[in-house]
Amino acid sequence: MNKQDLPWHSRFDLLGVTFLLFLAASLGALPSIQGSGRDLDYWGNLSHFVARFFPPDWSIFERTMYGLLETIQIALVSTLLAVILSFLISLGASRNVAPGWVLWPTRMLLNIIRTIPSLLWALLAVVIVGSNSLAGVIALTLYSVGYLAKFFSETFESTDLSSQNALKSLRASPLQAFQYGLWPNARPIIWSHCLWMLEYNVRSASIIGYVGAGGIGLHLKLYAESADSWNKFSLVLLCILVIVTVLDFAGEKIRKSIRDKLEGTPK
Amino acid sequence: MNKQDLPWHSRFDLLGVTFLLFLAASLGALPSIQGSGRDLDYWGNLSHFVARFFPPDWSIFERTMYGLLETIQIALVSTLLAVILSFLISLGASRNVAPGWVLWPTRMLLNIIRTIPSLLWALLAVVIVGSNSLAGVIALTLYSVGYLAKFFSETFESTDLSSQNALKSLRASPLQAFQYGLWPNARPIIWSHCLWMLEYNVRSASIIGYVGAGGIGLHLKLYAESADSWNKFSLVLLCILVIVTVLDFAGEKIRKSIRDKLEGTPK
Amino acid sequence: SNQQEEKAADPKVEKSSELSLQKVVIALKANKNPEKMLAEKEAIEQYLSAKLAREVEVLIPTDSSVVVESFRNGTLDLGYLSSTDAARNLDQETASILLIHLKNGLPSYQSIWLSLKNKKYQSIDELKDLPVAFASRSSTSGYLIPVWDLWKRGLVGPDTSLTDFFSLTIYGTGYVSAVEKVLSGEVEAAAVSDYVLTGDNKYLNDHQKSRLRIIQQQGPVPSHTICARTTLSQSDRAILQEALLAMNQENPKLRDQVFNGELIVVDQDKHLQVTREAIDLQKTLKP
Amino acid sequence: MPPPLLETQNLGLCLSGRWLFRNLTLSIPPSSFVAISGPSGVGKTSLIRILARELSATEGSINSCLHHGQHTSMIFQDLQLANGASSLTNALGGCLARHSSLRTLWGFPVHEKAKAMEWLTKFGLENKARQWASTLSRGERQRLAICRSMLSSPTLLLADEPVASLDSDWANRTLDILKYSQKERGGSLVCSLHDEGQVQQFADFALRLDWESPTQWTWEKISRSDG
Amino acid sequence: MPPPLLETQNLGLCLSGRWLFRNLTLSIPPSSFVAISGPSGVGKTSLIRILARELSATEGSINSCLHHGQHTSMIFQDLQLANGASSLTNALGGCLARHSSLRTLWGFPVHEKAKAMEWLTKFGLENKARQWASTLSRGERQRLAICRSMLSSPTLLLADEPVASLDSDWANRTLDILKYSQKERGGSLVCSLHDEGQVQQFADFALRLDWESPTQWTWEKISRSDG
Ligand SMILES: Nc1ncnc2c1ncn2[C@@H]1O[C@H](COP(=O)(O)OP(=O)(O)OP(=O)(O)O)[C@@H](O)[C@H]1O
Ligand SMILES: Nc1ncnc2c1ncn2[C@@H]1O[C@H](COP(=O)(O)OP(=O)(O)OP(=O)(O)O)[C@@H](O)[C@H]1O
Ligand SMILES: [Mg+2]
Ligand SMILES: [Mg+2]
Repeated sequence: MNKQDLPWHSRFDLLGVTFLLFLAASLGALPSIQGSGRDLDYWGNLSHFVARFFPPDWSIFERTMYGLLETIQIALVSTLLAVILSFLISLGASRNVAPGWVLWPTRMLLNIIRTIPSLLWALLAVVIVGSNSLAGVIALTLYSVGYLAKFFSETFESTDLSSQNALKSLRASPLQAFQYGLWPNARPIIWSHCLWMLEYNVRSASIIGYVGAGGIGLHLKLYAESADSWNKFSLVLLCILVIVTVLDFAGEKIRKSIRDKLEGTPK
Repeated sequence: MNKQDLPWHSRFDLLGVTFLLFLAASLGALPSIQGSGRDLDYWGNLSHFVARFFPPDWSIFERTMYGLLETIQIALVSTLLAVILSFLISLGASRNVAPGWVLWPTRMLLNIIRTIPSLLWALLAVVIVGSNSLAGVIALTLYSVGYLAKFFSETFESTDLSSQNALKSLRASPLQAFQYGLWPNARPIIWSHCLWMLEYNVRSASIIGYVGAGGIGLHLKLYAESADSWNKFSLVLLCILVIVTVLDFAGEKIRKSIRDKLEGTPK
Repeated sequence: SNQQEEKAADPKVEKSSELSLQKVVIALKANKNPEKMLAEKEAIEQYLSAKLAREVEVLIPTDSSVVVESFRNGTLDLGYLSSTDAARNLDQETASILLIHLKNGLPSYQSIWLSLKNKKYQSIDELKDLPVAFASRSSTSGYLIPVWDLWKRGLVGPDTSLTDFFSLTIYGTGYVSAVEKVLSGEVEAAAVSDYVLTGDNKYLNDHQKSRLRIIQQQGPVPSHTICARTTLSQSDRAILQEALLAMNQENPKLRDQVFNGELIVVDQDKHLQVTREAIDLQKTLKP
Repeated sequence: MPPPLLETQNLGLCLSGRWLFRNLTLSIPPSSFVAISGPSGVGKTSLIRILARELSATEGSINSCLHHGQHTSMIFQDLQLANGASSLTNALGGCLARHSSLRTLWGFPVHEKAKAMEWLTKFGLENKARQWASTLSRGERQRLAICRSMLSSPTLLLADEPVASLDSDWANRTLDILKYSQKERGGSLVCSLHDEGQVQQFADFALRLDWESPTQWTWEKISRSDG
Repeated sequence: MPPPLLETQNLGLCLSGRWLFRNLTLSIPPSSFVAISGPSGVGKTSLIRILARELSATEGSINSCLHHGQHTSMIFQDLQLANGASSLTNALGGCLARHSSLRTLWGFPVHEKAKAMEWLTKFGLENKARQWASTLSRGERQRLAICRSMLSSPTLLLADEPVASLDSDWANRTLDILKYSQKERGGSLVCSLHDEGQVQQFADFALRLDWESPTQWTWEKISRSDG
């Protein structure tokens, strides 16, 4: 039996069809994307704009550090809360852990959480506790849960399930099968997602800015709005870049340590 | 040899230590999170606020649909571009595909992309091509790449690598080993991420709103600012929720079809 | 909110000469660069807490709906708001005007259209079918009043939208981004507040200013206001108003820095008349 | 004659249009060792998975005669261990059914650990208890999978080629342990084996599936001088 | 005497403080079948992985005497197939080294496909070519892994228990095919086997690792009436 013997459409499964649909829709949407139609000096505009970011203004370093510290504190607390909540919720949203009647309501809840924009979460938090760092934490936590729980549950559905199934067939409860069968396999991706969320929350400073909790987000907004502070803006970015890089590096190290342990590379 | 025989610290690997550090830092940050200190009627405030969202104002349905269409078009195009770019970049950022001298520069590039906030991407795009939907596409594309490429490369590093290694030992090039060894295993998660990005970009409409590219984001911002249009706001959210749910459902179906094919459940 | 009113009017605490609030929370507008903003924040906190013998906290929320909701739930006491934001709060009955500031002796300032110096437009009528920028959708002097002016001139109306008259209308993220679009040649003109060009170099540097000229002025734009939460008790309102008014004599420098001029008491409906008219008009325009 | 542990009626399985077996009617007597044999790909794994109700048959029915408290356990051909967990934890997976999720949330009862260590020792894995399952050799992993299933004390043990990757010493020893552990508690062992020597040496009954024709399976009672 | 394909000098491997083997000095002659045997967990896989340079030895050295154009291929005990790809695609993995990444980006050359189908047919998998590897039976997967390695036409084939999950018919047939394919092109086969019968029947040399003492390995030439 050769590949050519099969009808051409047999190569397309659900995935292929979705992909083609997506491609067709994107290409169909292209014509409606319009430029300004004016004759602009693209390169000149860009280089002028970018030039104003350099050199970074180190005079505000100390103040930036304070702002950043506050931001990191808020990010840490909200990420911790979000991770705990998401973990619980994602159990309810994973087909291979939760029964159907838990699954769909949980999924729908997550969809609703993700639909609500950050601004509205910020407002909601303000309505509940007023404009302060607690509101920032609440807003970021709720906002993060929508992402994180989705990622978690998708990870749980996509990793190697064989061991979980084996435990289920040994009559372990879904939770037990999850804990001792699936979790050991899903761990590296889950930790990646957690670190990413922490990073995201550090950068989500602007949401906290909305609710007036200060932090670096407010500085960023003020710098962006005043004409001549782009070099200050770039210093803040530089500091954030350091944090992002550290977290990226930590994620890499954790994944590597698990991989090494799995492969059992002798030292 | 029993578990008790081992020194207590042998239970902590890099992952455990990172987790404890994260926990300690989060708990340490807790005291600096402060509420308003006022005696508020939390529940009353919340329910009053939420009540103003209902019932949704259907009179603006048609206008919302137009805005949404524009938003979806921008999201589709930018997601397609982002997926293509991210895929290429993520190959360079995966330890098991790219050599070291490609790895770190690529990673650093991604960190920089992620550090730059959405607002700045939007500004940059506007500086280059002016305020229009093209700017929206550029901003969203660049912004998305930072996420998507990171997710992709982490997925490539965390899925089952055995088949890739086998092909490498059969002297396939890294790219070949990736295509025929790793990709078949990583596919479900990669598609999940793509659909998520599309969803995210539909919701990122508000970023595009900033740069004046229209779309539903602008409506949302106006409704939010006029304090008495929450019932219109909620209608827009309802429409977005439908899109989010459809995409969530599509992702679920795709994962399920791959899972079924893997498990070979007979029909 | 009724509860809070009762609490505020609790006879035990009500001694007309003393503030019933344990802590006063004030919101300022985020419109300057952070150095000045943070310095002002500290200065005003110190001044007022000495004056009122209460802890004072200054917030800088970046979204106007946060201010509305904070007034409503009672976590914000005073806010320095544009007339548009003030009108919004008044409509929602979350706050009312306590004081306004005078700019050059007037309770209003002007909105202007800016273009490059080498363009010879005499009035906004000449920009038909050309691209323009507004400061932002929520700006009073950079959007609301200019549109009101266009309507008075008969250029836009229920049948002619902004995009029918201009070839393109762009909304910036503030005065500066709108002006930058003029400087880069993307648009022909931008609507901003007059102090962007005539005031200090808070927004534009000298070089940028030297390339710009005013096409026309429109107004008046009612000046910014200090609003107080409606659920504050009458005596608290009076004490706060008194403390702020005292700045006129005791610390005019700080007053000018933070509130842009002399503080006076006005009739709030009269002050907001123009703004309200413009807001109402806004709703009748073709979108 | 004592009642059987499991009976099947006209069992048949069709995968992608091919019948693997049909009209399969068997009953598995207690305290017996049933060997399933046949060439690779004939459907041994599929049959065992049907008996374990992991897979549903295309036709026919299965009738379980297990009492309350008795149950079935399976040893998978693909082992299905959790690679990122230690051998001990993997083995302890077998005792999960005896404890609530809450009880096992923070670890296992000490007596279960001791029992697991006993099984590991029986299969020569006592020194590997703390090693991650992924670093064990294939044969060790196979023995670990057996430990896990044995820890659950099944009445009916369904083992899918449990000794395929073991050398003949370990294979004989393992089959011996499995056979006598099951006999001891009055349970049975259904085991697919591809080595005819092992079938002859250990099994009481042999079910032979046929590659050519799905209905040509045979059921044979094996008589041994020692039994 | 023709030069050997591979030589080792005093090879030793220590994993987690335990020496699996030491002072291992061998040379693998061309056109020969070397069997490695020993009890489960003794270190057969580890030795083969060292010979394939997948793992580095703790001490000693390996000296490859392969010419340009000659190379080594390995059949893994864990098979390491891509589950989400068809059997044919998996088998075709063996030909990747002969083509550039660009050439294989959109599919494989027709003649490679034909060759892969030939191998699949030899191992009885011709009807499974389009089936995903994950749905094959363990024995079929093992044969598929062999097809993949054979497609790369290795001079030195390192096979780690390639017939563990096969019934004796298939096992003999497989070892036969492997042995004669290798002999035909003047290559060698290093194969770990746990069945002494198979060692005696097919191997030219037997390396036996010892569980008790890492240095007590033995190298034996097997003489057969037929060879
Ligand atoms: N990374 C590691 N750390 C510690 N011990 C290891 C590691 N990798 C392998 N081992 C141990 O080394 C020993 C030899 O393993 P190997 O896979 O070579 O055995 P084998 O002879 O192939 O056994 P089998 O016949 O079961 O496949 C095993 O006992 C195994 O547990
Ligand atoms: N989902 C499926 N779709 C199509 N064919 C399948 C599916 N699952 C299994 N098969 C086929 O069914 C046959 C029987 O598989 P099974 O795993 O039961 O064989 P087995 O007797 O256990 O073989 P082995 O001795 O190799 O383990 C195989 O040929 C296999 O390819
Ligand atoms: Mg099988
Ligand atoms: Mg081995």
